[in-house]
Amino acid sequence: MSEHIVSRKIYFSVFGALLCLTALTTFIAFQDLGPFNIVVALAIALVKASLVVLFFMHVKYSSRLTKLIIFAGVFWFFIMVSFTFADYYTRGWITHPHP
Amino acid sequence: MSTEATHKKGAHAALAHHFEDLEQQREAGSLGMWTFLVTEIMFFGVLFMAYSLYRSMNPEAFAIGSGFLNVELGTINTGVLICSSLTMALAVWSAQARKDKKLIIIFVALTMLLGMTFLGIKFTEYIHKWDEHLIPGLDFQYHGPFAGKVEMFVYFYFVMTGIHAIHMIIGLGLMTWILVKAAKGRFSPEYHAPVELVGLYWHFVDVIWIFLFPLLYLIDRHLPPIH
Amino acid sequence: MGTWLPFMPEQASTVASRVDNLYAFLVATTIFFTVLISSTLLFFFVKYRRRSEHTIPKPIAGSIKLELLWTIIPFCLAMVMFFWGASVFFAQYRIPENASDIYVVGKQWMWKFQHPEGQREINELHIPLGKRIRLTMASEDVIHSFFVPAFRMKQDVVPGPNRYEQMWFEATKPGAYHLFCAEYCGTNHAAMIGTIYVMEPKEYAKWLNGGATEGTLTQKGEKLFTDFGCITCHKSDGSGRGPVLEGLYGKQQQLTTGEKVLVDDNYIRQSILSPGSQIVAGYQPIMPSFQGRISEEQLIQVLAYLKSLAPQQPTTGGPTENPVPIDTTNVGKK
Amino acid sequence: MSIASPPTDHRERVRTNYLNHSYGVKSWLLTRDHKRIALLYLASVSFFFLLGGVFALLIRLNLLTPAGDLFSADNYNKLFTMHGIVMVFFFLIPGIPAVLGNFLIPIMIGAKDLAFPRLNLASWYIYILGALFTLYAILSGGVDTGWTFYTPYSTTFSNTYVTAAGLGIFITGFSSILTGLNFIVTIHTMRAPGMTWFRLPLFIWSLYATSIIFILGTPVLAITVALLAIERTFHVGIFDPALGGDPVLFQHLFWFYSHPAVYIMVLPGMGVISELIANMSKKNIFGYKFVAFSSIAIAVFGFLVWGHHMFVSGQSVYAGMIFSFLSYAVAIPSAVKVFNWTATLYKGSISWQTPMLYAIAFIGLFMIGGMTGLFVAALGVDVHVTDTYFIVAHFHYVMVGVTLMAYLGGLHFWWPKITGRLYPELWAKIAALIIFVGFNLTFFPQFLLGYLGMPRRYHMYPPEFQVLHVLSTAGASILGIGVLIPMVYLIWSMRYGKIAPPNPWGAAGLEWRTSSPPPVENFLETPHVTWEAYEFAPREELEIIGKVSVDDRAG
Ligand code: HEA
Ligand code: HEA
Ligand code: HEC
Ligand code: CUA
Ligand SMILES: [Cu+2]
Repeated sequence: MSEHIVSRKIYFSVFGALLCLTALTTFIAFQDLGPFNIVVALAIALVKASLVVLFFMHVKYSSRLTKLIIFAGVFWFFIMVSFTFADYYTRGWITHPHP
Repeated sequence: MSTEATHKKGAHAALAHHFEDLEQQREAGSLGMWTFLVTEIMFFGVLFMAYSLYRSMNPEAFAIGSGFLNVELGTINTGVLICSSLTMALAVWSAQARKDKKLIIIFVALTMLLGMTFLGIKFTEYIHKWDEHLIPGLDFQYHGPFAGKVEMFVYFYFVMTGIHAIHMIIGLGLMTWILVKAAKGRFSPEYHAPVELVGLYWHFVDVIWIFLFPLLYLIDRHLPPIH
Repeated sequence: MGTWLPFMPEQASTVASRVDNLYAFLVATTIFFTVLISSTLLFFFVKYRRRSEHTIPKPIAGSIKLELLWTIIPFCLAMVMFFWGASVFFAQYRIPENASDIYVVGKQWMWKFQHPEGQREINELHIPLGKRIRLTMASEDVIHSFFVPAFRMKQDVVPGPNRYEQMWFEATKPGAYHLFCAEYCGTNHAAMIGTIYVMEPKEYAKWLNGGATEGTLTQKGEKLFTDFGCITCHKSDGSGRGPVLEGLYGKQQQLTTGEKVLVDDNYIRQSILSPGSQIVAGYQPIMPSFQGRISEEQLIQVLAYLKSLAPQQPTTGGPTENPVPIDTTNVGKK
Repeated sequence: MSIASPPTDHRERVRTNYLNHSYGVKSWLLTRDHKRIALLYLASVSFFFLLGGVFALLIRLNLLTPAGDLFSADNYNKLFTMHGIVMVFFFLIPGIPAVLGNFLIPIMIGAKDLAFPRLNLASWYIYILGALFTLYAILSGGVDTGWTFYTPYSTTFSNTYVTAAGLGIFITGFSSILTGLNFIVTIHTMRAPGMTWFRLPLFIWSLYATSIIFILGTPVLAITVALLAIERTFHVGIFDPALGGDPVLFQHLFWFYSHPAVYIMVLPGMGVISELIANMSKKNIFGYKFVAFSSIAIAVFGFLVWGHHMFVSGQSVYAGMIFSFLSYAVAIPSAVKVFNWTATLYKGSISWQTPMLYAIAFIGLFMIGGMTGLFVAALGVDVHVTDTYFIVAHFHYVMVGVTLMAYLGGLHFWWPKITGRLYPELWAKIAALIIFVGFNLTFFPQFLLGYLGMPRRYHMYPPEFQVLHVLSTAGASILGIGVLIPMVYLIWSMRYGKIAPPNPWGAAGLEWRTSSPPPVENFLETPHVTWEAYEFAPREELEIIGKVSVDDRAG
């Protein structure tokens, strides 16, 4: 299992994409998309983060184990968020069901 | 410890006594770093969760709070950090692919420079908050609507960016160590695991910022400022 | 209904026997499995004791059938426990209609009660037998927990500007019962105890009339409404700077943010303690916060008064026709 | 079986083992040998057990009388808080993993050391640093929040050393994290040739599962107590309602870690018991894969149930239902283990020596402790018993009755390997019996107390509860004597005990195929594993790796 060397071309294209996306997210923040502002902002952040993780951190070329570990981290974060939110968003339900 | 005997003569100097070979050692290192990064996800995860919870309860207050932050500086800093990620990636690349230690040194130094720029800008922002009396808990002078929850937003701002900044400082420390080792010519295409691991750490810090930036700086920017 | 197992507290509420039945089922299951496993263990322990140092027993790999058996049977039993437990839980927590209100304030380290008729008590609570009682509870400082073992009921009382906790019970047996604070709350946590007196309705009525009071809760609340100057802004003819509060309770209120929220106890509490957090559409955020100026008990009196202004509620205190919504917090409303 | 060619001077080499190959304080405090670090942990963990035990005895003494005459309310509150903190964070959580795990993982998988020996030593120092903070908090006046640190009492109302104790826990958290990380990496990358996943002893599986919890849970606790400390210091934050926060959020975060933490406490114990049951009856574990995967299942599902500590906290009743349901789900893998252990004994050759006694006690007590977990997972019953002595009894059954038993059993079982000496069997049996009796007398009455309505954390109580409290205190004194006996004879045996052979039990497992105590490098040469886990063989075939014949023992 020898390591994979990522070419400089890939690094520079990822770098370019990251800068563009940063500009894009700032630009979009000043447009009114109603409730979608936050969705778009998070989506862009997610794309940027994935680019960094996949290429700069070489995960695209890493073992299944590495991918599993990252997945576990993210998944556990979602467990924490979803169960906690499940409490907060159902608190009033027992007597007046949610509209 | 008289343990070196267990390795065949001619083993790489960087090979620790309890590993069979460099490959095993590298694998252990990278697995360890990834596992550590998972703990970091959970560590920051708590802050992200609490932030989302309170933001979903107090959208207006958080929007007002976000209005106090300086988007220009935030955007510039995002750019700076991305640049530093690139130079870090290139530092790893030069360790992997080039025998030339100068290249590693140059890229690591560049990364450190960019990291310090980031911290400098961050520090300026903190100073501004100080001048504007927006330090939660100590000196918070905002009395408009939702004052309490606006203070909470600024609290989140300081805690999240503060812990992020501490991580950057640790990263800079690690890079200094890499720099010294590189100068001594310790790295080569066969052995460069430390560069790689510090790289992983640095990129991770970048990823955290990628989320912090829109969450903190870019709330409801399209609305006219309330204050 | 007596207690039919040893080491059980008095059963003095409608849910008590339901809790005890489930408990008895759990005890039985536990005894069954513990005896099963322990006796098997001991039997093997003796029967297959080591007779010689040199015997190597034949290895047995395992058996999928057995594994399935002892996964599925416990799982089914566990599901019985879950559904049974949940159904009891809902009986405990779903507040029935036609419940009489009693207001509770917990503070370090005492329980304060207010009856709608105006009686106030500390660490003692008198209630009528056979009537559903709804407690509306607030804490002045830290988390406390209202625990009456004989009723098998417990509810934490969490402090907060938008937090009333509610619980209910119906006593089935006259007597005096322990009231405990069950959530650790500081130095005298163990002294934050009291007694619940369950009385025959007639005696209860006598007790109610016995003590001298300075008027019912509603009357006290009305007085406070003037004293605190609420009346200057909230005029019943609509000429004040604040919204008219008559008929407010139980209605959906439109906020500046566009969302609609139900006006319930928590909403009113929040409107008074931190008015800035929810602004009624069409009004300015000028109402001052009364946090620190109004005590929890006074707040309850004002709340009772405002509730009494709602047309569909003839008087507070007496059995209400409409279920009163509870909402532990205002999140969740979008 | 692999028979390796003998190294020429093996007798000489085996005589130096990890204990005697270097001397002096420095050789211990700067060691990177996992075995020595395990002993450092053993010493520090035992100290905290005694400290916590002293607090426990004082608690019990105070509760002899309804008026709680011995201590003031404040002091009593500090006692149970410090008892809880010390026992949980400084004894039970590091207990089995950092002592037995540290010692055994590399040996059991045939490695020379953990993957990161320096990190391992650092973990111990971090643990000590955290402990010092906590000791500082204790000595300068104590903490009185309960080990659960509920807000807003802890952030705003308590006048005690909450911040120092919190920092102590924050710091110790990193020790757990690093230990877990080290274990995970070691188990993944350092296994000897031929040591496949399904040839691993079950102790390794359980520690792997434990490490998963260390990794994913501990950071949450760390940042949560850090936020608590910030809130306490600067009066700004997210937990105190007076500052706009929600106290229930703290409970979510605390239990997100602390429920999985109870599995940190029990999983290693289950691993130990799997070893004891198999080796003391010379039978392979019935349903190896089920026992192995049930550990992982417990670790994973254990993260989904934290809200069962909050059924009456003002949490939504629907969330309560989900958490109750999942609590039942996580009980199933535990049940699977119990049945498999029992089946393992069938047609075994069961030794009646002390480790086996502890193993049997473990299973019996785990039945009661675990099943009462099902009582409190039942929503309707928990409403009544939560925050009463029923809970206190439940968790002492699982933490003391189960984990402490496993720890003691494991310590006895591996004592010959660790020290090279045998413990005195008769004394050990007597002590085990006293502990068992004392334990049940202490904690069984507490179930009854709890259902009768006796709330926990009460410094005084209504007189009708006195009889049961007195029984419990009587039990605690017996238990106290019981746990002192092993301390005495184990220490005694280090010097005067009989010299232990490499494999006194005729056990399978790599750790028994090296000398007692093992050499610094654990094995004279890297083992090549060709046998399955728990493949028992006549003594003659279980040789020391790197040696020719068994009679040729070292020592
Ligand atoms: C080692 C520690 C440990 C362990 C292993 C457990 C195991 C379990 N615990 Fe316990 N628990 C604690 C330590 C532990 N607990 C502590 C410290 C507290 C209190 C903290 C505080 O408030 O201070 C607590 C509190 C606690 C509560 C909260 C009570 C309250 O405060 O109101 C609950 C509620 O659900 C609970 C449930 C369970 C369950 C379902 C299990 C299950 O994992 C048990 C599974 C085991 C079995 C079920 C036995 C084997 C079964 C069979 C052989 C077959 C029969 C099986 C069936 C029919 C299903 N525990
Ligand atoms: C690992 C965990 C662990 C262990 C091992 C123990 C062990 C014991 N615990 Fe503990 N206990 C907790 C964890 C633990 N406990 C927790 C988490 C709480 C909750 C705290 C809270 O509410 O916040 C608690 C609470 C708690 C209470 C409830 C207090 C209250 O709610 O008011 C009680 C009361 O009986 C108690 C008793 C005991 C007893 C008698 C032992 C015995 O098993 C102890 C036996 C050991 C000894 C007796 C030591 C022997 C030493 C000597 C005899 C002295 C020699 C001294 C020197 C040489 C210096 N414990
Ligand atoms: C300075 C004027 C002023 C005073 C004094 C005042 N209020 Fe208000 N109140 C307002 C205004 C304006 C609003 C509407 C904006 C808002 O929701 O904050 C309001 C809103 C409310 C609401 C929510 C009404 C709704 O329609 O949803 C309640 C309940 C309330 N006030 C109760 C009180 C009580 C009780 C007092 C006295 C203890 C009081 N107010 C004192 C001005 C005042
Ligand atoms: Cu109030 Cu405990
Ligand atoms: Cu739990």
